[in-house]
Amino acid sequence: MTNIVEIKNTDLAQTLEINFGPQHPSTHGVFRMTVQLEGEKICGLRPIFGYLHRNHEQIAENLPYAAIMPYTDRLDYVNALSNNFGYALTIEKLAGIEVPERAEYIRVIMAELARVVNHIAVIGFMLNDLGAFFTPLLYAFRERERILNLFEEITGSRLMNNYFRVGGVKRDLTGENLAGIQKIVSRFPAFLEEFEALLTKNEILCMRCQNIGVLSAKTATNAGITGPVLRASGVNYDIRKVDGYSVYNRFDFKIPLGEKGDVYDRFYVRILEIRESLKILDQALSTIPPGEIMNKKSLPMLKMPRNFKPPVGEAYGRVESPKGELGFYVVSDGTPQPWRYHVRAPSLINLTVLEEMCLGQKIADAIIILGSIDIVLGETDR
Amino acid sequence: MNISVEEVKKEIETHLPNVKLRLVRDSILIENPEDLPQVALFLKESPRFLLDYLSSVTGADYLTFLESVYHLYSMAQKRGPVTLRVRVTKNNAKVPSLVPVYRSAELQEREAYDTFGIIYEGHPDPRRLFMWEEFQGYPLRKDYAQEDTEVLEIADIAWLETRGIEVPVEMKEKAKTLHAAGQRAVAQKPEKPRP
Amino acid sequence: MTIFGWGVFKGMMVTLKNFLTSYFRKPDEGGIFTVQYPEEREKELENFRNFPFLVYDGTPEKIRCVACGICERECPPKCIHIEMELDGTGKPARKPAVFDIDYSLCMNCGMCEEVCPFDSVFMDHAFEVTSETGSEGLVRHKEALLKSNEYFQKIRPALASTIDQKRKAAEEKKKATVQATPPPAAGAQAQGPQ
Amino acid sequence: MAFTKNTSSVDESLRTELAKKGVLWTSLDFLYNWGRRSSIWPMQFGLACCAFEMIAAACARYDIARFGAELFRASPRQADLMIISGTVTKKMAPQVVRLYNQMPEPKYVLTMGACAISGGPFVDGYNVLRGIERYIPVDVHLPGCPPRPEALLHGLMELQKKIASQEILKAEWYKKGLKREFPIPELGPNGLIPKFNPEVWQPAKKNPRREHYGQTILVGKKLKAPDFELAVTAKPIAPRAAA
Repeated sequence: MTNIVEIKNTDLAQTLEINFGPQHPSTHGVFRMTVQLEGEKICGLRPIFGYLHRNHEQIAENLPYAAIMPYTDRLDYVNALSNNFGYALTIEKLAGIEVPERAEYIRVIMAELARVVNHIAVIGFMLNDLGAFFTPLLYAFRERERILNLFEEITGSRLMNNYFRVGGVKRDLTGENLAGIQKIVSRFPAFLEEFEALLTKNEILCMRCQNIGVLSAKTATNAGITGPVLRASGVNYDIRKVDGYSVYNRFDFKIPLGEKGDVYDRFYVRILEIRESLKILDQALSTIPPGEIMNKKSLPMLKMPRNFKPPVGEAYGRVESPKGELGFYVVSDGTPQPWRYHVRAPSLINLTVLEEMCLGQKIADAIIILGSIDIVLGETDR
Repeated sequence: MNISVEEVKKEIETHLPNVKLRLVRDSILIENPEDLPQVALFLKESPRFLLDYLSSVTGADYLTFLESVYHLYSMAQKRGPVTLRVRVTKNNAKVPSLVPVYRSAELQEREAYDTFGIIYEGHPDPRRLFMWEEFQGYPLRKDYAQEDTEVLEIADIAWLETRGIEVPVEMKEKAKTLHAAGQRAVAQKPEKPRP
Repeated sequence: MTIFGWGVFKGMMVTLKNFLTSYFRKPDEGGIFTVQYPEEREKELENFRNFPFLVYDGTPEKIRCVACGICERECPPKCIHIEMELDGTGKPARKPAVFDIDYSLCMNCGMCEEVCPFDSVFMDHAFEVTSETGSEGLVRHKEALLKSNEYFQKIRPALASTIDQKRKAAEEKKKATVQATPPPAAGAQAQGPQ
Repeated sequence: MAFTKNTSSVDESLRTELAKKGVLWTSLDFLYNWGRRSSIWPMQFGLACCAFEMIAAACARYDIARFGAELFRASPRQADLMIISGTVTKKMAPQVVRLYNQMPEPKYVLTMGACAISGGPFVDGYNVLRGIERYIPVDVHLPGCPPRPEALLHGLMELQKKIASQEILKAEWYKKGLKREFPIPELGPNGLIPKFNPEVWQPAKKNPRREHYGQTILVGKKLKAPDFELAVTAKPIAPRAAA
């Protein structure tokens, strides 16, 4: 436990301390870490947080419940819809509001699309960090743009969707939208094949990624690692299956698991997860029922957000965001604003083991290990 | 799959008779914060619950006391959650750290310390997580006085003047009157607030 | 057996394939994807939201907004500022005298559009907004925010037509009730002299 | 702002006329500015959400390379333009000012998104800087949350227009004693010291938001904490049955 604490001020004259960030092209934003090196080998690493600490919790505690929704978009800004999902789910738990079936299906469809967007962007960035400068990212972003176009058509915004509401969703999917999604879903595997042909068995990628940044299943569980990083270590834990929230228990999908828990496994688990997400999307699109998209009870809340006062109590809701378990802890005191609002951010907690994964590796590997954890600073620092 | 709180409470009480527990809604309140690590260790290792995964640690300010809330899940049995909470006074906000039991508490306890000033005893790295070390106060407590960023204070004036930057006279005077009154420029409620 | 440099060759093949086929395919099927922005634009999507604007019917005097202040209260970053216009006698005239939106604070969430009970605030499509003077240059006053119903019809046809129908129906209903029951003011006048 | 006011007094039509008559400086100005504005090198400096739209602008769909600005430099020493894309927190502000100081002349700043201009949606936070223009002069402000990639291109074109209107003879970066480095704020006990640089920025005389809601928006002082012991548990939602 002690090795994570203080960087040992060794007497060795050979140790070199390097500062990464907060302005560094491969720290995915304003992440900062100080790395201690012996030659090229890492012997100590200390992350420093807070460069994007924008007081999400403080601001949310001064806002009505409905007005927090657009702020959750800005937590993990690569996939705003998953954050919306988690928040809506928590408030529904807190106030005991049920969601119509069609709205649940729409939620699942949108959240899975967001997962695809996230994973494809992450893989692109990780390869960017590996040195495949910009080419895979260009392909990844080409596909991402198509999905974002759809998001814009449905939700009104490319990134900050603000689409889910407590008790439903904002806008119904038209037949045209569904056809658009179906088109993307049916065309995506071809892109993935091409992407994989380019990457999966590439010798350079294998050499750089295999046996790098190994994380054992036991450490991962103890350190609270979730999401693809945990599953790459071989732990079968996916909240979509475990909790079966929303309508996820109606779909048939597998949970891809890694074996070693190295960077390559994390990369490959993400690709497999995209395939599973496409499977869910296929099933959801074919079985989406007609009906309401908003609970009648919460309709007045949309028009007068200030009048929505959940009963005194607390709720902890969690969803499987593409980064891991995204949890919301909300305490209501019966007023329009929450008394306490806390976000359990997967990107932050997944960084607990960063040092352990990096110790003994080369300095260039630290970058890809960080890239493979998949952090978004908006969520890490909030 | 949910775990019933009563069941957990009964199990803890039979195995750890010295620990005083109380049910607060769906959660278990540990009356004496010192008991927290042994309860957590018991829950982690008891074959019946196997709560091997600490999902969330957070603080909360209830004006008269501070609270530290823990959400535990079981990855092995895919069950949960069990909510534990401990309460401490604001003057003596000391809670034993859970890092030796669950490493996932490491960054989250630092965050709770940063925002609420709950001191986790035995934490391997007890620093602020987000804010810098010189920062004073705990910003998520309900009585935190946030600075007014449009009014310069005496320290700002001194800083600017040593660097040869001209400061308008009215700003200087305002800073001086504030300093004479021994006040900080704190964000206050407006004179005529909107409904 | 692995051939030396096979991965590089395969990568180059993918690039070459994409390069060549991009000339023969449609833009959204793997063709040339770039939008030559200032000259050509992407198709404007109806639901796209950027900054809020105010709708008026016919002339700018007939503004729909009644300065109720709901959007001002519900705006999450509080970027709207409304002042009610007072008529000659000092009574509120149900019209905004001042309606400012600070674009430098606006987070494009669309909350004002959702809560407005008078179908007055809607989200615009215009995104080409820049300023050289920061927050002061980005405050939009009532005059700049007011846009005609025709403009609204143009940018968001489906939503605008449903709202027009709704308003028309409400007006007819109001007219019908007015015709059915004689206005109380007239009755009071008739009784007055007696 | 005295720092950014080096625009030309010669307007567009006059310039073409003068150029026709062979006035040397105007033609040279044009050539010089054409070269500068067609190869703006931005700094690779993503702060928050807007950085994603910046990356999207650099990718195939919007292709910032058409404006000669695709070369994102990781080092401030090689960059002309700093795109401040996202929330600048108080912890980050000293670094942003330092990076600005490290950039070579002539340098430009484009704030992208509401947060960088004035704090945007996060304006009430205790760690959020209310606009980077408190410390460094900004050339183009681009509102939106986040602005579309096209809007970034539009902002870039506005900057190009600005560059085109500058003159060699009046250019500040060739003058002696040019002070375009700004003191770096320090982290203090409650926030940054100083809170702003009065040479660059001063608070507006009239600020209705401040008049109505105060410096930060706080809900009415909540004096009563929620009491869980008395609370009634909300009816749990039964999980949906598998179809």
